[in-house]
Amino acid sequence: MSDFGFHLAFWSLAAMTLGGASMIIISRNLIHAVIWLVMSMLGIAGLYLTLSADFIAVVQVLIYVGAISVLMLFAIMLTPRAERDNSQNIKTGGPAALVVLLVMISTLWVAIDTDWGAVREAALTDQARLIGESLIKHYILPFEIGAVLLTAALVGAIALARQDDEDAAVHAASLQAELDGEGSVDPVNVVDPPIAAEAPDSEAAS
Amino acid sequence: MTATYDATAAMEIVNAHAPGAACVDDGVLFLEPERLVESVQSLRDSGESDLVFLCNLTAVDQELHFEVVYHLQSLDLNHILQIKARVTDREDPAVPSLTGLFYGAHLQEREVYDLFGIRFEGHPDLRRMFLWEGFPGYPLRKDFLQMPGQVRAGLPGFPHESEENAWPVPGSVPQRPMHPNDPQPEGDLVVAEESEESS
Amino acid sequence: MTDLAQLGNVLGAWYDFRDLNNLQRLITEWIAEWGPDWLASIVTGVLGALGILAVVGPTLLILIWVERKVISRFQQRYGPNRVGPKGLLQPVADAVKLILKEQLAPRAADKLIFFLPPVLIFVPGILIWGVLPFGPRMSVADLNVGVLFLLAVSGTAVLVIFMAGWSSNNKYALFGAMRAVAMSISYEVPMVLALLTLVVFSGTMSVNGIVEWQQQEDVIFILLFPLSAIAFFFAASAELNRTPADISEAESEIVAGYHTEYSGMRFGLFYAVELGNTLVVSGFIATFFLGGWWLWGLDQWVPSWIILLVKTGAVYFLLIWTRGTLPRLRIDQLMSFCWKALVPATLLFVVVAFVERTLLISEGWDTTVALPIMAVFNIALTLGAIMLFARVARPAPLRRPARIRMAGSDIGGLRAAREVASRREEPQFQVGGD
Amino acid sequence: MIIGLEHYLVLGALLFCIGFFIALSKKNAVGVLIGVELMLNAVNLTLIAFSRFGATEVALSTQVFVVFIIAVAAAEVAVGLALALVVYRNRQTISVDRTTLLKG
Amino acid sequence: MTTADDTQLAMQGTIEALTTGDGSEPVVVNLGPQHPSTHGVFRLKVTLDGEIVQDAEMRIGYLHRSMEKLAEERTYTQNIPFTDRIDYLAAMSNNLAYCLAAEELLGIEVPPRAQAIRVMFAELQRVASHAMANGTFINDCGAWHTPLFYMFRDRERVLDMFEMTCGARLTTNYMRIGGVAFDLPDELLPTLESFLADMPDRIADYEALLMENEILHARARGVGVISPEMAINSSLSGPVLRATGVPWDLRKANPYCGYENYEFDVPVGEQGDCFDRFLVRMAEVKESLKILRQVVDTLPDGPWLADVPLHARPEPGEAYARVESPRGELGFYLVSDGGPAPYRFHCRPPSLINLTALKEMSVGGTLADAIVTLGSIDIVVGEIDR
Repeated sequence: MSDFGFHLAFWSLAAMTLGGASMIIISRNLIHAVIWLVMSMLGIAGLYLTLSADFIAVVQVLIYVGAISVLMLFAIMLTPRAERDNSQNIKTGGPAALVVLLVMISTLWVAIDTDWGAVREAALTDQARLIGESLIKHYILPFEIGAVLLTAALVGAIALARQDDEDAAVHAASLQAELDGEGSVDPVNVVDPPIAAEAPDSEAAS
Repeated sequence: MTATYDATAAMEIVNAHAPGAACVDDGVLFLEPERLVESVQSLRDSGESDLVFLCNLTAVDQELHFEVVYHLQSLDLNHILQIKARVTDREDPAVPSLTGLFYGAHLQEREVYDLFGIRFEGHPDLRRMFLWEGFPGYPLRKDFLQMPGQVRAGLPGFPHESEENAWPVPGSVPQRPMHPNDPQPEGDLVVAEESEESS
Repeated sequence: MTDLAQLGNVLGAWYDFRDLNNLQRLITEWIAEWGPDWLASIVTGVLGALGILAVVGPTLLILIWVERKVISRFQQRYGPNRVGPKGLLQPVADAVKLILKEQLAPRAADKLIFFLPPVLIFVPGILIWGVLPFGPRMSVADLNVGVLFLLAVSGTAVLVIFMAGWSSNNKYALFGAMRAVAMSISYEVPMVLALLTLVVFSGTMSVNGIVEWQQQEDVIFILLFPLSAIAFFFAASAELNRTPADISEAESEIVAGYHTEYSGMRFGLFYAVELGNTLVVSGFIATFFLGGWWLWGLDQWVPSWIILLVKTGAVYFLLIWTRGTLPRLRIDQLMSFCWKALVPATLLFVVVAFVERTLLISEGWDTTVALPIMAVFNIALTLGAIMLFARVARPAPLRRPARIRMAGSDIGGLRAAREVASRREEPQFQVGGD
Repeated sequence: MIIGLEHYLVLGALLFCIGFFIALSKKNAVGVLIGVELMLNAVNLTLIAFSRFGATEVALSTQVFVVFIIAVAAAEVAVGLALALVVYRNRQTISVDRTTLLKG
Repeated sequence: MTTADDTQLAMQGTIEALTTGDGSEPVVVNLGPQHPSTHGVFRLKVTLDGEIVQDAEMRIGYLHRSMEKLAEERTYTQNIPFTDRIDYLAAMSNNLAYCLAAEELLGIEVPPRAQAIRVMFAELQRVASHAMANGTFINDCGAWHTPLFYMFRDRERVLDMFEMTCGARLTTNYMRIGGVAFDLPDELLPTLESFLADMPDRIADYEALLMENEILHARARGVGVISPEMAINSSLSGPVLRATGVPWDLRKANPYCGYENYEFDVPVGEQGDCFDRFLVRMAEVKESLKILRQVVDTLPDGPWLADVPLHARPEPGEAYARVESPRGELGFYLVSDGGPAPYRFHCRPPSLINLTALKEMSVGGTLADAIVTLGSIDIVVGEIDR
């Protein structure tokens, strides 16, 4: 671990990760924040490689950079532009910084002071096979529970995000109001939507 | 062969529904603009004339009045009828719109409004179609691009042609009240000398 | 020992061009003698990268010419033949023209995110090459998670496309970006499942391992899993935004999709990377399903990377062929095809692969006998699945045939229309429908 | 100076604190989710560091544990963003400080 | 000539309209006037909710040359070149319609050879125009110009024949009041014979290649549907009307130039969607070839132009003559006041009137469907704006 190449890799990746994370705090635009998040994720994937956990590194890139960041960008696109400033919450900023400082000092002190009894054997090789086997053999129960959890999350997310009928009516009414030019429709007292909401019915019915 | 539907027969149908709304003037059916909609509706709905296809809708500026011309066609009986509606008021010509009866009239009426300035009451979206909103005047009117001295541009006559059938015969053009957006002629207007130079 | 191999031994390994790896080993040994050890590892990395760029660079230029010539042949015209002999310098002329063109940027564009994509889009394009094995030991990085690496890197390309589309502040670009992201995410699922059948069967996730398994069993995967091959081909062409799934840059609908606002060399980069991705994806299709650098023993004679390039060329021609002739599908049709057809089909084949794998391993069937039977069964299953899909999943308007009748004597309006419609005899022209 | 376990732990701790601060101080719901993601990644990093430097029999289980964390994190982001969408659709805003309906 | 607010909209970031205000707002996208698939300078302001079209509003007038005003100051013969430029993809049909109207005004009898030649070139123009229409339609569906180039191959042969007879490929200016400008060159008939010999197997190719294409079915069937009653009420004409099932063709209903003595048929569709229009156009090309075969066989000889004074002056009156142009019913309404120039020159543009129902056809579908519907209606912007 001591040759020059490894040092170069570790320090550059550490800088990339911490730099990306701190830029998230500073950047004004939320989309910039997500892109800095992606950069720090890639940094962390590199750090996994330096720890020779290459299966985890590739999974990290595949899931975090490939899916979760795009999911966040979609969420940002679906919410209005007015909300996109990445502004801090000034009045809770102060105490938050205090708490974070406290946590940081305690964790750093623990990290540096205790004797972890670190031992340096050769790293695992061919993690993919070992992890796969242990998932099936040793950790079969958590594996199944994880599967159930993922399906539940999937169904929950769809059920939440889907527009059911009266929402669609409100949406259709506000669209019609937009086209006719008067102000936006007050979502509460929409008795019978001017446009019969037949378009989304197909979805609701299926 | 597409027969031309007999104007008098059409007049009877219209008069049956809207007495006095139609008259035939040398073989052409003229309809009163005020009751235009129900007379055309009677022509469209009566089984005997069955004029369901609005072929063509345009206007002609007859200098003293506007004429809105409709060509209605029956596809099953294969005959065509030409209808004219005369609008005398040049300042604010208006004719009831047929978009209620024929959906095809939408664009054609907008075109006539754009190029002639004839308002179609009841048209849902009467805007200029080709020209932009701020365009001064209506191009297809005869007095648009009017030469000073009320002489219409174009072809007074041909060099090798004899003098007597020069056209239009000077002074024959009826004098019309000056339109507000006509270019105002400088100095006093003498029609007489104008014609000597040009012939 | 064939005489060619003897020649290699006589003249020393580095003459033997069948396996370029010898060359690289020779160089690193020479450096290891006098230099520090870290220098050797860096030099091998650099050599690998240079090798890749040496392969990608010229082939890109040639590919631009090949694609334009082949498509022009489809369209009854000559294609570029003005610049250089038979138009060969046309790509160079294009590149020079693009470099000289002014680099425009829309006024309200998000500057930082607008300038990054043309550079960042190259990263996944070149990274993917690292895992492609050109020969038994000739791949830049023989990761044992190669297949997963391929999917992860092609996943990041989606992010760059979104950045390009969103930042150019143009509605067409935004449409293109949203469509590209929605489509690539949903087509990653069938891609993963198609590769899962291969990984399950060959037992290893390293790309070279899959090729070696095919060599060892003397069978190519397209015979064993034809539906996975078709699914992977279609998912890859959707990932690359190529017809029939090029809706993210559908010029007839949204002008040029996510790279509408890019001009000059920036557009050139997008275009080059698109071609580079197509080449590397056809390379992977050749490696996974057609046996990569191995061809029933021929690779003893012919250098392995030539075999791979020939197979890649064949798959690339197939991609050009679909691009030249097929019309484009709508975004909702693409999505429903992916989720209602490709995903169930590939899931079915993952189950089939598991069952056959257990038969081979735990039951201990003899592979030379078992594999042909399984191949026949899989091919029959594929044809059955395709027939079932063609029969079941036709949208309503497509069930009835489109019919044209001749009006004959009754010309007229609605009454004549009813007469023509009510006629008994067979319509003059009928197409489509089941 | 050999890169040891402590380096990774310090890095993980710093990353965790940055994520924690972001989660606490951002007004936008998506910003909070970004903070949470960073915290989870920091935890993953420390776990993998232990797997590399810890005893061998613990190495495999920590990596499996990290795989589970990544899966759960993905599910959590999906549900979190769906929640943000529903809040936005009913309250027309997703800034965290204005959605204070639970207050008495 | 866009209005102040249009330029302002174009200048100000178009993304603004996307996200101001609350709720997911409709996106207003401008298709045109500079757009690869609007067949010329035609602008469609489409209001979208996601990909679904909420409202499609046409903004036309970019090619408005006010021909009807110009024609009032030129003699009847000088107006003929104007008619080529109204519908530059079917110049022969335009010339024919205008000459028929002028002849009706002047009461001129056209010699039989001229009538046969007029029918020949009108049908040749229909083959060329339908080749262009079908090619661009499939191109709008996304096929990378390949079918377009196949169909252009046939169109080239027709345009070469035009060039042979009247020197121009597109703006032919070939017909005169009372007949045609020149007689047929002697190398035209052999070329026409070989053209008629080759076309059947070319059309067999198209039917084999295009008709069975599953993706074309998926993209065009059930898209842009219109009912026969609605079609008649919004005065659609030509292939768009016949695709809904209404068998109305002016060549049969009101035969002009001797169409009654040629035996041909009128193809009629069933659903009235984009694919039916494509099929009707394909079948019409076969019918036109049948007519051309008969015209070549029965071509009478004799004078090809009645003697009409150069500046003929019809006595005051009006005439409305109509022709079945490739796009629909093309009519010319001429009013004369005795002068050498028409007092009123009005052209009934089939493309513009066929667009009346565009909003009904495209609302509810996706943006891609709106483009395909526009392509299937086969518009020519010169004819829309005149």
